Amino acid sequence: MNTYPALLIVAPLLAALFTGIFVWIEERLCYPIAVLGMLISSFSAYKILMAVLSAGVIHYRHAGWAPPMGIEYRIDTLNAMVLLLITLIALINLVASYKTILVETPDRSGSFITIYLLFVVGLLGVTATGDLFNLYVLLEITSLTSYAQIGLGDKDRGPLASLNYVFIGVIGASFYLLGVGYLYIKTGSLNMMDVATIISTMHDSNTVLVAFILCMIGVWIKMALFPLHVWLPNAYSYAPTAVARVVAPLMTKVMVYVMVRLMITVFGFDYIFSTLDLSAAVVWLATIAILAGGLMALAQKDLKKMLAYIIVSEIGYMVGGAWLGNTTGMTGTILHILNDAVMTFALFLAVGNMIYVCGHVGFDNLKGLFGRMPWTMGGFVLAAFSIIGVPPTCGFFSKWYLVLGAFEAGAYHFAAALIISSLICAILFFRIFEIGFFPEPSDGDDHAHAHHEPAVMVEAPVSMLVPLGLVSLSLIIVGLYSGTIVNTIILPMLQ
Amino acid sequence: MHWPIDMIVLTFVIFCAIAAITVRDLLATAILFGAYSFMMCLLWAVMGAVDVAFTEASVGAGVSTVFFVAAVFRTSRRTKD
Amino acid sequence: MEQIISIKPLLAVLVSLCVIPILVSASKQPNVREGWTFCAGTIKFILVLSMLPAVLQGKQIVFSLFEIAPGAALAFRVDGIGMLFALVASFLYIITSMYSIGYMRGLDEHGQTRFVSFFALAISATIGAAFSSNLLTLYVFYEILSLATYPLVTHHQDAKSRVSGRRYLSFILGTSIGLVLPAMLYCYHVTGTLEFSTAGIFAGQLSKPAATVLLLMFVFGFAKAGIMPFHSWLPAAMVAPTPVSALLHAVAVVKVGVFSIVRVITGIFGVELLASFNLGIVIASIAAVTILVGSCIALSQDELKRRLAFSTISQLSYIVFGVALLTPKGLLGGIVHIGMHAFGKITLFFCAGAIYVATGKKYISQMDGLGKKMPITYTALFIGALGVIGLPPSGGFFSKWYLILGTLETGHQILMLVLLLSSFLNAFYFLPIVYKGFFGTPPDTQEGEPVKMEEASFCCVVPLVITAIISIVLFFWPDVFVDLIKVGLGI
Amino acid sequence: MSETLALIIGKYNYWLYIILMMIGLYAMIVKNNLIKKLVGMNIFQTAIILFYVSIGYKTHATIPIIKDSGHGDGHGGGHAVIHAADYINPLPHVLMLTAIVVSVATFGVAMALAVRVYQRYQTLEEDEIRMRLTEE
Amino acid sequence: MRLIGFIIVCICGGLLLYGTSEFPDWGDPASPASTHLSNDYIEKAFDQTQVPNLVTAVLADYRGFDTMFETAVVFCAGLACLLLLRDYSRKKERFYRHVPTGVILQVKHPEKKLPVGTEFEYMDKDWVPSDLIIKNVCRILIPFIQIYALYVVAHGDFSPGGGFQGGVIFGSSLILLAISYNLRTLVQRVKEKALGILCALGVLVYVGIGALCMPLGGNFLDYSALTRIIPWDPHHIRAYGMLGVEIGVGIAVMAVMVVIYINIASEGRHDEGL
Repeated sequence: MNTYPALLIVAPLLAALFTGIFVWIEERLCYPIAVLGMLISSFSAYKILMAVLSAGVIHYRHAGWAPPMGIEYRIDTLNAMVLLLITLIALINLVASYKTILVETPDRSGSFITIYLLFVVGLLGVTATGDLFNLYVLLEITSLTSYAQIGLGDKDRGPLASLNYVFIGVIGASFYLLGVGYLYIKTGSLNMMDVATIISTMHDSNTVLVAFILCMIGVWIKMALFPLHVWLPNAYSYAPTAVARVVAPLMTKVMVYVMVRLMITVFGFDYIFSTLDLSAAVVWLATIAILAGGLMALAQKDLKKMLAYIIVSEIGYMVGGAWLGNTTGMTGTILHILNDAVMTFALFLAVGNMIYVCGHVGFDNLKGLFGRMPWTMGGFVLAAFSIIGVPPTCGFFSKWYLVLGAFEAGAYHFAAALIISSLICAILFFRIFEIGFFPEPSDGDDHAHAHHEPAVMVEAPVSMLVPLGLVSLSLIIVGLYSGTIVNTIILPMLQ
Repeated sequence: MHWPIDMIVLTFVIFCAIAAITVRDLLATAILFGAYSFMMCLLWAVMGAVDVAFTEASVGAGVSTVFFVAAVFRTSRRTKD
Repeated sequence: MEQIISIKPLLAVLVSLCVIPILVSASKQPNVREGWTFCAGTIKFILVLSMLPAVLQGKQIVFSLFEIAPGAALAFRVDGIGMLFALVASFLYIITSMYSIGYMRGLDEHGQTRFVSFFALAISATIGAAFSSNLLTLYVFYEILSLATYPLVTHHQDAKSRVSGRRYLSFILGTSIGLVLPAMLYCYHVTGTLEFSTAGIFAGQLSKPAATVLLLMFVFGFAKAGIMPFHSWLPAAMVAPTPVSALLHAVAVVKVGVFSIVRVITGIFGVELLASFNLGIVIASIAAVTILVGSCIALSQDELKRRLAFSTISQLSYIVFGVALLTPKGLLGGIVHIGMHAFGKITLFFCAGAIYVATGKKYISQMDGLGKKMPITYTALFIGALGVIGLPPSGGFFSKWYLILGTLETGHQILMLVLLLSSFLNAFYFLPIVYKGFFGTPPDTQEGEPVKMEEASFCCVVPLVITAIISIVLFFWPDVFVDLIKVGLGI
Repeated sequence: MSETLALIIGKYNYWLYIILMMIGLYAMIVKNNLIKKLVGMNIFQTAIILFYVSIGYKTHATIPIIKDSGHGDGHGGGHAVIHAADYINPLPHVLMLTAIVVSVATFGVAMALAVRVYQRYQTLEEDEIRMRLTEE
Repeated sequence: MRLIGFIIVCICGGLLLYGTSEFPDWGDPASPASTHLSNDYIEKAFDQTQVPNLVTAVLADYRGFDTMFETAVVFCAGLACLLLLRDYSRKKERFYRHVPTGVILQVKHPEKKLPVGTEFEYMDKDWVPSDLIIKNVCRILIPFIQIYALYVVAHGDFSPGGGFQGGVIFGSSLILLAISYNLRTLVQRVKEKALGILCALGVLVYVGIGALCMPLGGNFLDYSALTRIIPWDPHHIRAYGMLGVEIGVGIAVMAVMVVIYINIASEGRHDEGL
């Protein structure tokens, strides 16, 4: 049992290194090694979740040193859930994107897989770690690999989008590092639990306040909260399919996780909501983020860009929920980390299939897509419903908790923004559905159905459809079991 | 009391930094940036961080500058600001 | 109240859902596909029917699936009112399936597999809504129904259906997300439960202004009930093929809207609470306005289906009106009208469709003298019209009778006048169709020429005959419905 | 007066690092040339490193390498007792070694991206790139 | 833009300055940072690890997990440069010099090649006559630099330095080769394939040593578990472990630095550079 937390990280890391070597010797071996590594990692994540559920928090001491001196993995139900989420999404995406990797990076697919695995390692490490500085290092791995992967995307715009992402990403990470420095100068420690116990006695210190603000700004930049979001749409929409599919659902969500972790574990609710009283301002910011993200999405003419702005809006949900200052809102945020990851993943899987078949996903290229790619569109529709918040897909249930939390906190503007955002998403997606459902507008309306030929099906390959099907079905399953998830995973951790 | 030394070097560091971002030739920027890194390395050595200083000397003043020059060689020296 | 735990409600919901993959896989063999549709419909009806005796004995059948939050689970509970609705919907589904075979094949429509699949999904959602034990479950199925009917409404995939589909969704989805969802969440926030109970869930936790706002949000939010001003999706949705209009826009969809309002009034607020706040009269007035305005607009419509649509709008408000009276008789009349109106109106829609299939005519002004060509259809049309107007010998009379008794119980005589006036209007816009059909002269035929029978196909005619007959039967034996309602309301 | 001097001596290092960092940040925001932005980025990062190293500094202490460690005997037991006050805090140094490596790695990747951008647009000036993008 | 930038900078600076007001004085031995953990490290590290250079001890042992990822970051950077820049297409034109006469030939057809040997030699497009002094000085210097690099790696336990610095120095010696001669010389001496494998291999050495500890009964990177397979001198086992990972770091960093340089300097074509 006790090796699983290490195995979780080491398996994909070793897989990455072996693929890094085999790229030069026998490139065909790379893909199986990568899948194997991710399988082991997923299995470990599953084992960890089970262990945490039965036996409580797991501690793993790297290099065998006790926490404040060494680096410790401290895995509670929240980490365990996010870890399982990351490994599963990464694994499924690896399977689903095999063909797109071959198409989009033909002469360097092996190295691409290596860097993909390192990206996953970074995400896993960020999630599992209990050390503030270790988090920074892994954050940088994640960022660096995502810069590289995004730069590999669109030949014309990819590098520029990626370079802009580098600038903003570095500022974000540096702000976080500075925040850790400010904490360190006051506490002399880097372990989260240790720091938490020390700063619990210095709530009136302005250094801790500045540290908190710096950490939050850093994390917000990385997660693209509204005024700091400018890098995201370009970066996500010019990335290669395989990357967009995993970066979009995971990167921002993991950063939300980091925010939640800092808020819950390091600074503590008491400090944030009793001593500081910044809640109202941030919830307003989140409200604006939700609406602005939605409105900007309305202005887009490209499906990928539109989804990117929807992500900006969804981040507003999670930040707002976390800052409402009550358990219900925080529950909503954590549940939404899970749900949003799954539904964004499903959306991008579907979009990836469309790109694989149609080339690009400008709105004008989607006409009659329901006829041509019924299965892909089926998955897309389910995911879209989830984003809109149609029950019984999972998006509805996290929204449920978020709105309830808003009512509890008296933040009616936030609740209103959530509802309006649902409506905006409905408009956004039904616009797509309309384009996809109705063939070219014809002149003779009365006889329109006379010349409907059955559309020729040009579906994506099975290896891309099955993952999409699985993920979109899991949207409903996760939705139906959200009560169980809340009761067994989220609430025990918040108390 | 090394604070006077420290302060003098720091002042140099800041000068180099300002110069590096204001000079209108990227090659000069590269060299000034190397000087900046070297000053920084000195500063850290003064503060007793020998390992960090060593690293900065080899990386910041060494390899980074080489990368920088190589990149300038492959792009352009021209800059408007 | 005795409760039986049984999986039957879930099965009844799932049957037509499970059959969808089979339908899709059988898309190349229409007869197999239709066979499965019938099969699923029949099993569903039998399942619903098998629960009837227990419900009539005053028991409730419950089944709980997933607990989303404390007090808000996905759960089913079969009581009298839900049973009534489920019976009507599942029975008419079988009839409509038969009718749609005749209609869709008669017109050689495209995408029939898609059509039957979404039809099955829609009926699943309807039954689910009927059996919901709390507001959350009701809302879930309400939303599924909204979305499942979109491809049905826009079935023709032309510019006109695009516009109508847009209007349909923006009204239905906009109101349910924008009004019902916040209202529901607020209820949950205040009370911590959403379970329907006859005493209501607010135990004095609600002030009158808050109650008023919430109630209005619910009544307008369930836009499927077609309360003005959120009614205009219904005429727009008439671009759909007639079976859709018939089952969904006379029975399932609109009745789910009304049913939801009934549930909210009787199960969430509770009759006593609303009576003590005197809010019934507010809703009743809104419904009264819709009744009258709807009828007046119906008078001016020339397209038969649009006239039926406006008639539906006005008739739906009868139900809301009856329930809003908050008296036993009013409640009884209102709820029984769900069933009575369903049979009457579906007959009318079937007739409209049959006329369109047989002659291609959509406008009333073109239908002079058609009754001689299609005597069966026109006879059914007449019976259906009687049912909607509320004249004996049709079931509609029965519900109108109770409604009028209900208004007398409240002591607001003016409300009774509304009902009477509306009945006259109903008669005005229906009877001329029948009259002109039988006694008018077709514009393009010579006097004295022998008239040929031109009925629609067998599959089209049989269903409308059946529904017409049942409409009459219900006049003589309304006992099952009445008993169910009495059990459901605990009167 | 001496208090002010003490304050300045006590804090100037932190102030100067802030100045340095703001120079970097300013360059990143305002400069038009991508390479200049990169330089700003690097100045920004080194300023943070300076900050950490400053945290680690301790007066009257020497570099964190144990003198007189007696590795002649091979068991490490024969050395004098180590006083924490004699040595500078090694932890920030460790952290900053990592940070330097991260910054050079980022710098390398950013340079590679800059070369790619130049290949595509034949310029590194942001406004010119933007002009080309709108032309297309 | 300038104004906005200035305002943002002022706000950030103000925020940071506000935070400094409670800082302990610079160099204050009683500050929390110098007392809480650092005392533990200073007093125990040597006893526990037998490594006098505390920075190395903390770097490679207590926080060895960080350092592993630091190495992985370097590996990422190398791989990223390779992925982003490597260009496998051949260049259109090539230049050759006829050695005896000094005549320069331009070959425009990508397929046609001249035999390179004593008579012809490749030539860079931006050719400058290479200086004899520079070439010879570098030729003499490079081996010493490399020896020094190895010393820095190996002696990281006792003096400033370690795998990272040593690797960078070794890498820069190779870069010096490329600069003083030309890129092609470097590429011919050190094959791209070898560099690519070394990048990953270096990190693999690190991770491998860490992972090796797990089946031996320790936690990940817990070098004390290695006593099972390295029977001699259990007292110094942690120092050996650290040396092992430092060597891994050195290999990886060396290879990555060269890879980055080659790819940037030649725009990924590996033909001609600075």
